[in-house]
Amino acid sequence: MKKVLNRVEDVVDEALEGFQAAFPTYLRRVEGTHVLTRTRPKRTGLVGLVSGGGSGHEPAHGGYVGYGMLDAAVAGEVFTSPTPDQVLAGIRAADRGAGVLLIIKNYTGDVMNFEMAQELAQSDGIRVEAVVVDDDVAVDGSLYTTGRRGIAGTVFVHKAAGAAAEQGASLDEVRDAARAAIAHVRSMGFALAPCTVPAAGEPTFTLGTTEMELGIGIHGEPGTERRPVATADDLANMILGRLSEDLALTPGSRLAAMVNGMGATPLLELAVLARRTGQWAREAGHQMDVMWLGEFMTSLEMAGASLTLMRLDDRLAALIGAPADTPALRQGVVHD
Amino acid sequence: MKKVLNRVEDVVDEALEGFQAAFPTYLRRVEGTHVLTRTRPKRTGLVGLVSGGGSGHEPAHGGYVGYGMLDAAVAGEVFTSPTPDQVLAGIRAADRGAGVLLIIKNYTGDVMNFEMAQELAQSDGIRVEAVVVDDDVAVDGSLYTTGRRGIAGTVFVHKAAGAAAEQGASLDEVRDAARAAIAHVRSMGFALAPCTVPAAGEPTFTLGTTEMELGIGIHGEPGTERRPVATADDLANMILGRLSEDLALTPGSRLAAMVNGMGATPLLELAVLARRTGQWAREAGHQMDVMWLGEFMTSLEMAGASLTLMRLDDRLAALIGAPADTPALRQGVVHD
Amino acid sequence: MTSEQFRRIWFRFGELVTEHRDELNRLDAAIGDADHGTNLARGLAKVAADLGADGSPTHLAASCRQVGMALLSTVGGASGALWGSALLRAAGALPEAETCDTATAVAAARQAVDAIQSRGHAELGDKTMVDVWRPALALLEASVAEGMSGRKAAVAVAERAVTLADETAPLVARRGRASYLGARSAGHVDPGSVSTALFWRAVADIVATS
Amino acid sequence: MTSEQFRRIWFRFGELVTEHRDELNRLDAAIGDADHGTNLARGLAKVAADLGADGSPTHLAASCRQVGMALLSTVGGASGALWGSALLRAAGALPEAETCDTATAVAAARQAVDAIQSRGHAELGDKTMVDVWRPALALLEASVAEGMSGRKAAVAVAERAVTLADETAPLVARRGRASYLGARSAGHVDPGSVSTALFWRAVADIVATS
Ligand SMILES: Nc1ncnc2c1ncn2[C@@H]1O[C@H](COP(=O)(O)OP(=O)(O)O)[C@@H](O)[C@H]1O
Ligand SMILES: Nc1ncnc2c1ncn2[C@@H]1O[C@H](COP(=O)(O)OP(=O)(O)O)[C@@H](O)[C@H]1O
Ligand SMILES: [Mg+2]
Ligand SMILES: [Mg+2]
Ligand SMILES: [Mg+2]
Ligand SMILES: [Mg+2]
Repeated sequence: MKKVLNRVEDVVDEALEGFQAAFPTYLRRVEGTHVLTRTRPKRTGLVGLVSGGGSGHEPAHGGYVGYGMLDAAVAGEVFTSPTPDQVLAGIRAADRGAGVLLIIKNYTGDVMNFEMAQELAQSDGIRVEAVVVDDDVAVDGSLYTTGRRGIAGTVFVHKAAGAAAEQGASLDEVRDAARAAIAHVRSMGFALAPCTVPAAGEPTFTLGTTEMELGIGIHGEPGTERRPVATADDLANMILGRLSEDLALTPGSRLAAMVNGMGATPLLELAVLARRTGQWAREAGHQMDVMWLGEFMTSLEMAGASLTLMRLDDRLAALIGAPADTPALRQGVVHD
Repeated sequence: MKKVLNRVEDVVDEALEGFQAAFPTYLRRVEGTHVLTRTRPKRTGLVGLVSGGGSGHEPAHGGYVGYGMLDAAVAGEVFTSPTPDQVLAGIRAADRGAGVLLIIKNYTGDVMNFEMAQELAQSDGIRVEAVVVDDDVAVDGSLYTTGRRGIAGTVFVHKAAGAAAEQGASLDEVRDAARAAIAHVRSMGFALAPCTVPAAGEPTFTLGTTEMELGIGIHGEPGTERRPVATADDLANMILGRLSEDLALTPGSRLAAMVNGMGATPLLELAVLARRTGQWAREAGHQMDVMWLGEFMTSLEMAGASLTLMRLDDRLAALIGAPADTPALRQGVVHD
Repeated sequence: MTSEQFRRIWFRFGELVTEHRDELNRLDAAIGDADHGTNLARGLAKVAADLGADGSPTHLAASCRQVGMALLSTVGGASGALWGSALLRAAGALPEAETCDTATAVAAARQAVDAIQSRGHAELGDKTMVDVWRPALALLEASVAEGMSGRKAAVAVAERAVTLADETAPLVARRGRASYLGARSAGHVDPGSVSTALFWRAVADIVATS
Repeated sequence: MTSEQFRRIWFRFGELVTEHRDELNRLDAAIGDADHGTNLARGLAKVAADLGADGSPTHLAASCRQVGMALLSTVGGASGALWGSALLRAAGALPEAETCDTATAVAAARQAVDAIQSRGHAELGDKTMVDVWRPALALLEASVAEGMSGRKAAVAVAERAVTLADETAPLVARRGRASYLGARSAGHVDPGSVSTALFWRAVADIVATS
């Protein structure tokens, strides 16, 4: 394993310091914790948003702390859910008196640790609601009772709920905006090469030179299926077909799309997927409001990508399009 | 070679379409060319900026087309300079009547092809100036008469010159701003793993499990030296020392820094370099105005990073800090 | 059970997990994310440090709560929440005293297993640590009810736990990360079950020799 | 030289580069960016398509200009600018006619080499294609001056060019991408020199058989 590290045990701690060093106007680390919170907290009376999970998904989640998105991000060890005390510190940092929404990705560890923190915070008198994102269509929710995983679509949920909170919505309203986003977002990914968790030192799986893993999560896990490699267009067609079916899209749907790199796949190649995604939407008669192209929810240096579609109504379209100012996502007018 | 592609020959063309599909409000492709230009051109009478080079460096250069940075980006084949006719198309697209500045990275192919385009445009009656960025301290300019390479520091030059142009500076003033930026910017990179040029199908070099290449360029070339791998802090110390020496920094210098991933190195690890960069500046008594952390000038899926330092005076600080609104770099107030 | 035994069980469990860390990671790599050994080893190092610290509580309930908090705040992942919940709940069944009788210790174990199931919603056969905990507890309760000594019962449970862990191999996971693999999860032993068996071995090692 | 010969030289050069594409890429991989064969092959395919197209010019100067433009707009990189400059300049020395004498052809070659040096600023010994072009031109001029036939001279130059290319191996590059490697560039043959030798082989192949 060759990585840009000092001691393996220190990587998360040092990376958090690094984010703070690079984005001091956005991020501040809550002392003694793995929590990044806004340097300039939102005003009192607005709902706070907390997300997080294992590290290794950067820019998630610290990269989304800022205006229009999160108020605090809680980082666990690489690919390991943060602990309840850490999440509790995040909740405390995010609370501006109007309650806090937890945006949890559907992994057993995340769900349990965030729920425990929720219980602790509630017994402290903080109102806390939670939503669980499960956008990954590769996992069949009806067969496996853990349900679908939360993957890249989570960032659309941050965006939608964050915009609602910034606009002054109540905790219940923000939670409902997040639920609406979750109900309309679907994703699926593939890997051409695995990643190496620093503490493990070895790739999480091995693939032959003509194989790929389809239906991967974001923790270096193998996918739901191993297949021969396919062209970019075939991959996009297949995944977009699955997403479209699961969303029961009818021609004329209004969409937001995300082409998300898993870590090592060059933007040049991701753009080839973006091309087909745009074409596919046109051919299917859909209206593509926005397309996000880049690395939003990664799996260390895994090679591969995920595609996300969100079906928009007027409300979701406005939330996804609202201004945001965070290290990893900035949109809105910056000049006249 | 496993890549997200259709036909290898089509990757650049399809990626350009993909960028256009993802960023329609920013980018428009000049029909029949490999030129991306602004969807909403800047107003008449402002100086146009053109940059470009081989593909494979994404988000460079199309990602920097937009307010406060470039007016046109010209893409060659992967790691291959664009041809003079393509650069000429970029110059024509960028010209708003006040002349055009070419920002060229110092590679023989880029320099010659851009110069030929400059000659062609001048004979068309367009005023064209050119600057050549040579920020890479790994290559000793005095020994090898081609001089230093242009690498990630080029993006700071785009930023500085782009801000000057947006503010209404004349062609000579914009060129001088670019020259000032070039005079004060230095970079150096390292690789832990090579990349694979799609058309070649094989890695550009091979490295043992405990080796790294120091002093790499951005075209998958091996570096100037092969060394045993080092810790993130040792790497940062060594590179920052080289940059500092070359810039003849004295304590109290005002700096902009860039921690740039080459493609496959996770942001988690880049942040560890950012941490040390911030510490190093503090220890040396410097003032770090801004730190850019992310992927700005990549080399396909190479693993590794480069560090860039720019010594700021008031003018450069203002130009680097000015608003920008491009697919890959957005800064400035997006909300109140 | 004495408070001293309780602490030594945790030191011993820490040793065993450290010894088997790579193996646990490998098992987790096959159907999860390769961190189960690392997670537990990190947590148990904290447990050992806390239990060994000057002024650390000597009463059973407080000691058990301390272990639960340490696990909860350092293990992370699914197993951290589960082990943390288990120990915090078990603490409620233990006395604020230096020792308790076998029946009380067994009751605490039942609380632990109940907590794991109410936190994680896993049932028998879901290919999780519950597949060891639940039958191990049943054997423990039956053995003690039959009048077996705590010492002998612990050894019997530890032996049975190893088999139970092995028997998770053919199952298709329905809870935890492994469930995402669907049918591909069959053919691999569940890492959390193996570490649970290590816990019972630690109990047996300490109880049998003291 | 006839216009027909000129065209056939480029078809032949295209064949040779396609045959040696991988080898040229491999040479470029060692001290550059592994694309020299791909670049030239792409450009020469365009040249062949242009020269073979209906209504393509038949006079030497126009034909040479067409080749130059095709190379300039499709090869890219250092070699594209150099070959393009060379052909465009050479076109100026050729007549708007179907044939020219040997002296004119040699004068055009001199223009080509001058253009390569004024565009690229490389001198002899910098480990670039100039290390083949310049001595090859000198040999051509000397041979023709001594009264050797164009045909024989071309064959001699083609043979010498292979040796010249090989002799770039020990040099330390001072121009082009390879220069960034400094001393590490020594021990590898310069790819642009090898493709230049292929060009002279194409010339010899065509001139000698027609
Ligand atoms: N819902 C659950 N109920 C009980 N045990 C579970 C549950 N989910 C996971 N586990 C156990 O946790 C183990 C994995 O732990 P670990 O690898 O530390 O956490 P993570 O899966 O978050 O990486 C599994 O092997 C399984 O035994
Ligand atoms: N300044 C120069 N003058 C002459 N020839 C040069 C110069 N720079 C590079 N070359 C030639 O170009 C060749 C490389 O061409 P190619 O690989 O196609 O372009 P690039 O280096 O841009 O990838 C080198 O092998 C060398 O012979
Ligand atoms: Mg985990
Ligand atoms: Mg090249
Ligand atoms: Mg695990
Ligand atoms: Mg080359």
